[in-house]
Amino acid sequence: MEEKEIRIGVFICHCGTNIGGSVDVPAVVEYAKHLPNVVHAERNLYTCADDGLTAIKNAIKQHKLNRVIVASCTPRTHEPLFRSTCEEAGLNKYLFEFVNIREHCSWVHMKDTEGATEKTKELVRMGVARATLLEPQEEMKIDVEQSAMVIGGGIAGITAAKTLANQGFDVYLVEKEAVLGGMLRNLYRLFPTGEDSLDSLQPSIAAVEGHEKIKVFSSCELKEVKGYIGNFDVTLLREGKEVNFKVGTIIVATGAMEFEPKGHYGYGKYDHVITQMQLEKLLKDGQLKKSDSVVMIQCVGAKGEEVSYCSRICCMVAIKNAMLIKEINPDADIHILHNDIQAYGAEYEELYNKAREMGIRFIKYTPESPPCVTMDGEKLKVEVYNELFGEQFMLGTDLVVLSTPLVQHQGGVEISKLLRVPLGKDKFFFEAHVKLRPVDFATDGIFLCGTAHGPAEVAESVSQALAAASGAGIPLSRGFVQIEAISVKVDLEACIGCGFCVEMCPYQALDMVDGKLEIIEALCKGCGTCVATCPTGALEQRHYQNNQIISQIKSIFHPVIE
Amino acid sequence: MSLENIVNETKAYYCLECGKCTGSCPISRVNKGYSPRLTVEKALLGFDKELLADGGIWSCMTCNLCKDRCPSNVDYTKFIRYARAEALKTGYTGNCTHGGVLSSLMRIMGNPNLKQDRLGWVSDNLKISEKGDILYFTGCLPYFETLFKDIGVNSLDIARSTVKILNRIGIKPVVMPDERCCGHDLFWTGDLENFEKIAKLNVGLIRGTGAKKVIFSCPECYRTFKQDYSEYVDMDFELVHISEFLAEKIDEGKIDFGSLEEDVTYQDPCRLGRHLGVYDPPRKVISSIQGIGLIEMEHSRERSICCGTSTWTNCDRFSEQIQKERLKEAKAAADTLITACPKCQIHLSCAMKSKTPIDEVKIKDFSVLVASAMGLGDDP
Amino acid sequence: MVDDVLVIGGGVAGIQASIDLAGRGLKVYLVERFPSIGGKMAQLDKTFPTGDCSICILAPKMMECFSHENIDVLTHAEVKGVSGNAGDFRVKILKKPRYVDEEKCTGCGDCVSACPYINLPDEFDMALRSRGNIFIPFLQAVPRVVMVDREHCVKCGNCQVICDAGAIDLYQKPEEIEIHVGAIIVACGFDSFDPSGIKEYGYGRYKNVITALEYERLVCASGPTGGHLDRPSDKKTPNSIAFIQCVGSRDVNHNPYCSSVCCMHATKEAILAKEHYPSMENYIFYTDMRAFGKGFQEYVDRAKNEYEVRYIRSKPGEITEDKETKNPVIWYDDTVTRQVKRLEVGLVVLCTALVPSKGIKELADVLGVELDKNRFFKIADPLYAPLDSSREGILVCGYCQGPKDIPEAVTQAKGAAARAAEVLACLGA
Amino acid sequence: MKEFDPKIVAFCCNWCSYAGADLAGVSRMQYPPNVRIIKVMCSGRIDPLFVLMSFLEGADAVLVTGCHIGDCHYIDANHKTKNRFEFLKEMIAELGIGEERLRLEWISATEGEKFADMVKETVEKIKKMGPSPLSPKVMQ
Amino acid sequence: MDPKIVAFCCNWCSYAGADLAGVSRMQYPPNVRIIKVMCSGRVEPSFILRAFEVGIDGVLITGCHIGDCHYVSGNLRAEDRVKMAKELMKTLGLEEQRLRLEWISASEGEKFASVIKEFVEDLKSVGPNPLGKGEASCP
Repeated sequence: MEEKEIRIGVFICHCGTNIGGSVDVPAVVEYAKHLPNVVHAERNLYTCADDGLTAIKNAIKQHKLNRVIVASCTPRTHEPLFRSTCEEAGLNKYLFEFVNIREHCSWVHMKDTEGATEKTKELVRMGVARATLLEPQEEMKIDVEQSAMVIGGGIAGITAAKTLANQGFDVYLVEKEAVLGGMLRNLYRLFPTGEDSLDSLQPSIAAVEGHEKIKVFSSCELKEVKGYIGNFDVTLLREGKEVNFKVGTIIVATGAMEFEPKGHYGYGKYDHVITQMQLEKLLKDGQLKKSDSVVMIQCVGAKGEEVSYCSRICCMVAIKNAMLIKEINPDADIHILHNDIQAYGAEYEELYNKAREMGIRFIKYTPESPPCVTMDGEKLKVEVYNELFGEQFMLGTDLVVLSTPLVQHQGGVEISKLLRVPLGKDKFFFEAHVKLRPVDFATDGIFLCGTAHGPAEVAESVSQALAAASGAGIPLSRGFVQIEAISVKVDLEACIGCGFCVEMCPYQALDMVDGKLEIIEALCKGCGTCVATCPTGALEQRHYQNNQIISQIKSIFHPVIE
Repeated sequence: MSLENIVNETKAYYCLECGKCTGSCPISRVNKGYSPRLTVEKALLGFDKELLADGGIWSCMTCNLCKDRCPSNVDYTKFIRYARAEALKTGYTGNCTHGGVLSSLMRIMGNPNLKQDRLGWVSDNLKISEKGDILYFTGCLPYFETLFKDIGVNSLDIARSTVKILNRIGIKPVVMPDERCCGHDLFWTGDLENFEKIAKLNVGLIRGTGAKKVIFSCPECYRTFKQDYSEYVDMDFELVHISEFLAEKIDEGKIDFGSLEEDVTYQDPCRLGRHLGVYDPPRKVISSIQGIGLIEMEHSRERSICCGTSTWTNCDRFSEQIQKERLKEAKAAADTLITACPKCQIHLSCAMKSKTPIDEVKIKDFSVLVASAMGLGDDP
Repeated sequence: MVDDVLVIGGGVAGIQASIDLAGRGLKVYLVERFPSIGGKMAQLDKTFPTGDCSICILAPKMMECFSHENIDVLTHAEVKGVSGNAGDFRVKILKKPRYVDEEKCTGCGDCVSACPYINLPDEFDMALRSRGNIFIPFLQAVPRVVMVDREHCVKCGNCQVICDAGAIDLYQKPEEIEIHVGAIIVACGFDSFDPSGIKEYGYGRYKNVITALEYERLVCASGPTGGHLDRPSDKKTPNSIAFIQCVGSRDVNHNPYCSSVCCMHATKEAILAKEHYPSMENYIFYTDMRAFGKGFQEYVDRAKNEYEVRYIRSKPGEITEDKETKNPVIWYDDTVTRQVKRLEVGLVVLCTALVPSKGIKELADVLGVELDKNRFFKIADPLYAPLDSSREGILVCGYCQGPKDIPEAVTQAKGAAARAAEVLACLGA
Repeated sequence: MKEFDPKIVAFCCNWCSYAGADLAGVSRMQYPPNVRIIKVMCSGRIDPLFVLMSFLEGADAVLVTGCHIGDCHYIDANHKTKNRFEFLKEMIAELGIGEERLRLEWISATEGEKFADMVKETVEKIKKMGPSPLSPKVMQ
Repeated sequence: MDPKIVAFCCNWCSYAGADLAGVSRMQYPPNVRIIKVMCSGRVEPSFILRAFEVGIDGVLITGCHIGDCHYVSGNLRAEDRVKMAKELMKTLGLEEQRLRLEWISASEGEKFASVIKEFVEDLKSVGPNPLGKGEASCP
């Protein structure tokens, strides 16, 4: 529709006395009438009230307006309301301009009515200048492939796949190993309930393997992932053969592995120094022989030694295993050497109390003078300075168990490169926002859960898996993804391929493909940082175009010539 | 009972080593060498011998401050009591003050052949009876009178005032001629053998009088009867402290406490307050005296501080510091300090007499105050 | 079988669950007891470990939830009755009167300044500021609608005169609404434990002993003191602050569980104090320093090294007060040096336990679900169905399911949304 | 001649500083009416061209505002704003317009007072400095 | 009935008196066990009670005559203590005669012997210590 003539309608709001109290609204309406391209101007007591909205709709029809300006409160609360009003009247909602004359004018210049009125006039003038250059926009709708891929077949991946499939979506569950189950396969019992790890896992594995909506690809690797939200095309490598399919969303549940404490406390040097996972194996196979006296050492490699973080679950793993040993051998003498026990929440604090009740003794050591393990003839000897008691302790023991942190594994690093999603300083996957978007990646359409996000125990991994399934399920259930039309577009003639813009984008929406810029509109969040870097002006941001902003600047200083 | 059983019995294994006990303990605050936390940790970490030989376990005032505040509910007071009993068996004992005359007296009173003549203080204007429903248990007041007259404490005034008050409301209480010490200090220093003898003796004597309700003026006797006798002997009579008894009377409107123009402050005895939770009755009685001003000290009710020593053991310069501090706090509140326990009165008065100057605080017993307010005067 | 979902509780968890469900095209009813959504997170100044301004990251979500066409937000309302079962619940909701017409009120606030009786404690600002009989819940409230405290209002009519929108109706009646939903998500959050029962710490007796939530309001730029840390006794900025952990938490006599967030929010609050006032001395009294979440340990290390926060491993025995200066004095056994010490500070902040919100028992009875001994919702299968309550079709998330921080609450909210969708899909199929 | 009334252009980002300006309004904080706010989605969107154009058109001062580092809705866009601002300041100084006329301020949604104070300070300072050398009042 | 007596003799006068009785071969019944203390003032009420507690029938405290005390006022203190001890014994129901205080100078060997004889007779008439012999276990 070729725009012959620009017909702007201006609606100035009294907002009761909030604006009318310190701004001469009628004078502003009079002034607006004479601004270029303004064919209609009126004022209303409450533009956001029903009568205000109907006034706008009637004016659009009556005066065949193709631009609407409302001058009232803040767009942050009322812009969606006025945009939908314009749409209802058949006007493209991007041909609407909001001018804030309450929070930014009448309320902050209450005593200076003359100054406030002048400012209001100028603000309306800026609005008219911008409105003149507004262009209709269509919000891009991207169809979404009605299927999802879950990478990783541990408890997190299984739960996410099951939940999505139960909601009727096809799920491709990709697992590197030959069997599903991940880390829980080689654990013995789980805290806090004490259920047997593998038994409790079977029903979920069976549900996933039997589910007609889930295709399980075990012992295979991810080769390549291209595309964007709604349209990821994935290539797998299975026994040398390539498998290819398209999915709408992706969930990363690649898990983590136990840190190998080589060189710590005699691990590798003395054979009775083992890790918690090795202890679980011994317990599982019932081969725990000599265990009259056991010493467990916490935070081996964590909290600043090899990794800087606390691995959250090793205290509870240690306590659970210590209690299992006590069950087998009630007079076992067990000491846990710790640097603050992380028994957070309700169940874990209760378990920690129960452990002390069973006679398991806890000794706090200082990181500055950690325990040291030596071989004294046949028996292991652990020397530790009890910080709270203020004395050096000598513990002869049959077994030393080291609690080590969970760390990212090589598979996870590769997946992060393939999906071009970032890893944090702690090498675990880096979520979009640590507080309010914990299971989303910054890149839309890719979600995260389980120990790939960071150390977590079973219930927490399950909750994260459900959350990731929720995130992944939304675009699938809607069938399309609607992007606010404020993304960037490029004029390929003007683009010199310098690539400055690509570094600017934290969402990988820009890609330099053989010298020419390619924009994945679905990923562009509309911040406009790249536009500001483009030396040649090839890049432009819809609805916040350079000329629109410059026209606002100009109109501040001198009225736009007729 | 071995150290391990003591740990299990008192749930000391729940200790989180958080230090709140030592942070609250009035002794630890002045005596760097004593820490309830380290004492428990010794037991947990197997230092049995060192623990039993440690003189510190006898310094504990068993005032329950730490027990009430322990987030893991470790019953430290019971822990100390059991540890003392165990230490006693291995030949260790606390440093008995006054040459141990008090503990000798108690043990003597545990001897069934004893025939005491302890009613010398009952002058003819005091009406008491041999048999009856209500019995007034005087505990060790006659002996305290003899021992502590010279520091200006007349413990028997407490007994006289109590009887006068009871007489005023029409009660002729039974006062037993051969009543024995309640055995509190034996119990708390671990001499359970003598304690059992005394408990049985006393209950037998009381049953003999047919009493239905026993009134105590001493909180230590009251707690010992109420919580510790039941382990050894069952009792079929009610137990009540004089302050509770009088408070009930106020509700029944049967008593008028007269008037007294004076500002006083009240020392909550550990046994009456923290051990038994009796905080309000004494305050209710005192404040119902017209014209009186009851001003609370900084540390009062659940937070009140002990009078410095318990079971007559390990009274040392640390106890004196605590007592001095307590008297200073009392002085800041009012000129007269009301105590509801004969031992508090003795210990605090003794601290008042010490050489280093300390501002004058009049120390008066609860019953004596009430009696004088009621105009019963203190004529013998 | 009906697809709508009821979400109870308008905190960050309830908001996130509603957004996720509405995003799927499901109709959501969000019921919130307080006159505005936002919950406890709206009362925070900053959040750990990133130090984001809490309302900056919450307000967009509140707006997105409130203005979403699939979400009906019912504020100042409570669930009174639930019948039927999964897939077919009939829920009675009591919309308590605001005495203000939500449609007409624009939240301008003229009536608030017109009300002559400014003497009631402002709940949102933890009674550190007083409000009138007609008030806006808080500056960034969503919906931005005032409310009349009918109990204290003397009907002087000043507000009605000033309000041109004619929104105030002092005779507004409570409204009973019945809705028909397929699943229910409970996210009723927590309350802060009242530490006045712990007499030895003197909360309520000493002016300069405050709780952590009160501290958050004091340092918040839109709080009662505009972000200036004025201590209650003399409105001056203290030169030292002591944060005390586990007040009422890990305490068999009060709440046996660990509230999981206090070590971290104390560290954040100490860092905040140091940022605003570089000469401030900060002490944190702890028993076990629990920094187990993502980036938490590094945050604590920074607090120690960069912001010179001093961590003392001890739970204080008692707090007294210096009569003249009104400075709280902390008596504690420093378990590492094994010495009993005395520390005088300008301000004490008690990091109290966080307990299930008032009325959770009644809500549980109405919903027909069980609570565990700590009065959190009882979870039948804690490991593999952590968000399912003891009754089918009713999901729980956030703090009312157990102690957790904001990211875990948001995660569980999204998880509950997925579970609700799954339950509805399975019932529908 | 009317007393010199400086004209100030302010760029605010949609998520934090614009909300801060709103909060100043909601809390009725008074400040002089010399500022004109232009809303952009993110402080990263502010092209150096806009700042120079403002001075060219006659602005006596330009305020660039955005979210605090780490608060940015678009993760790290405000880092780029900071870099651009550094070299812009040098250019304004070299051009002789006066470094003081250009100011960068991070403002969160709760810092209404900070926004109002910033405007008041800038207006005072510019009144003392006088109009910008490029301003049309001076040019005629 | 053979009463058992404990006598506290002060090192300077009464002990010397007892010695003199021995040197002069004065005979007196063998019921007494002498404990030497430096001064009669050293004797605490607890010593007296402890003696009765373990079943001693009579306690004799001897010291220098008033004014002769090698430590000026030790014997005066002893007088007060005995008075207090007697009061306690009265309340306990123990006969007062079981406790005697005598001033015996170094030259009064004869007086020492006669006091002992007299005391044994008295105790025979009073009867044995009602608390019995050594039943009370004491640490």
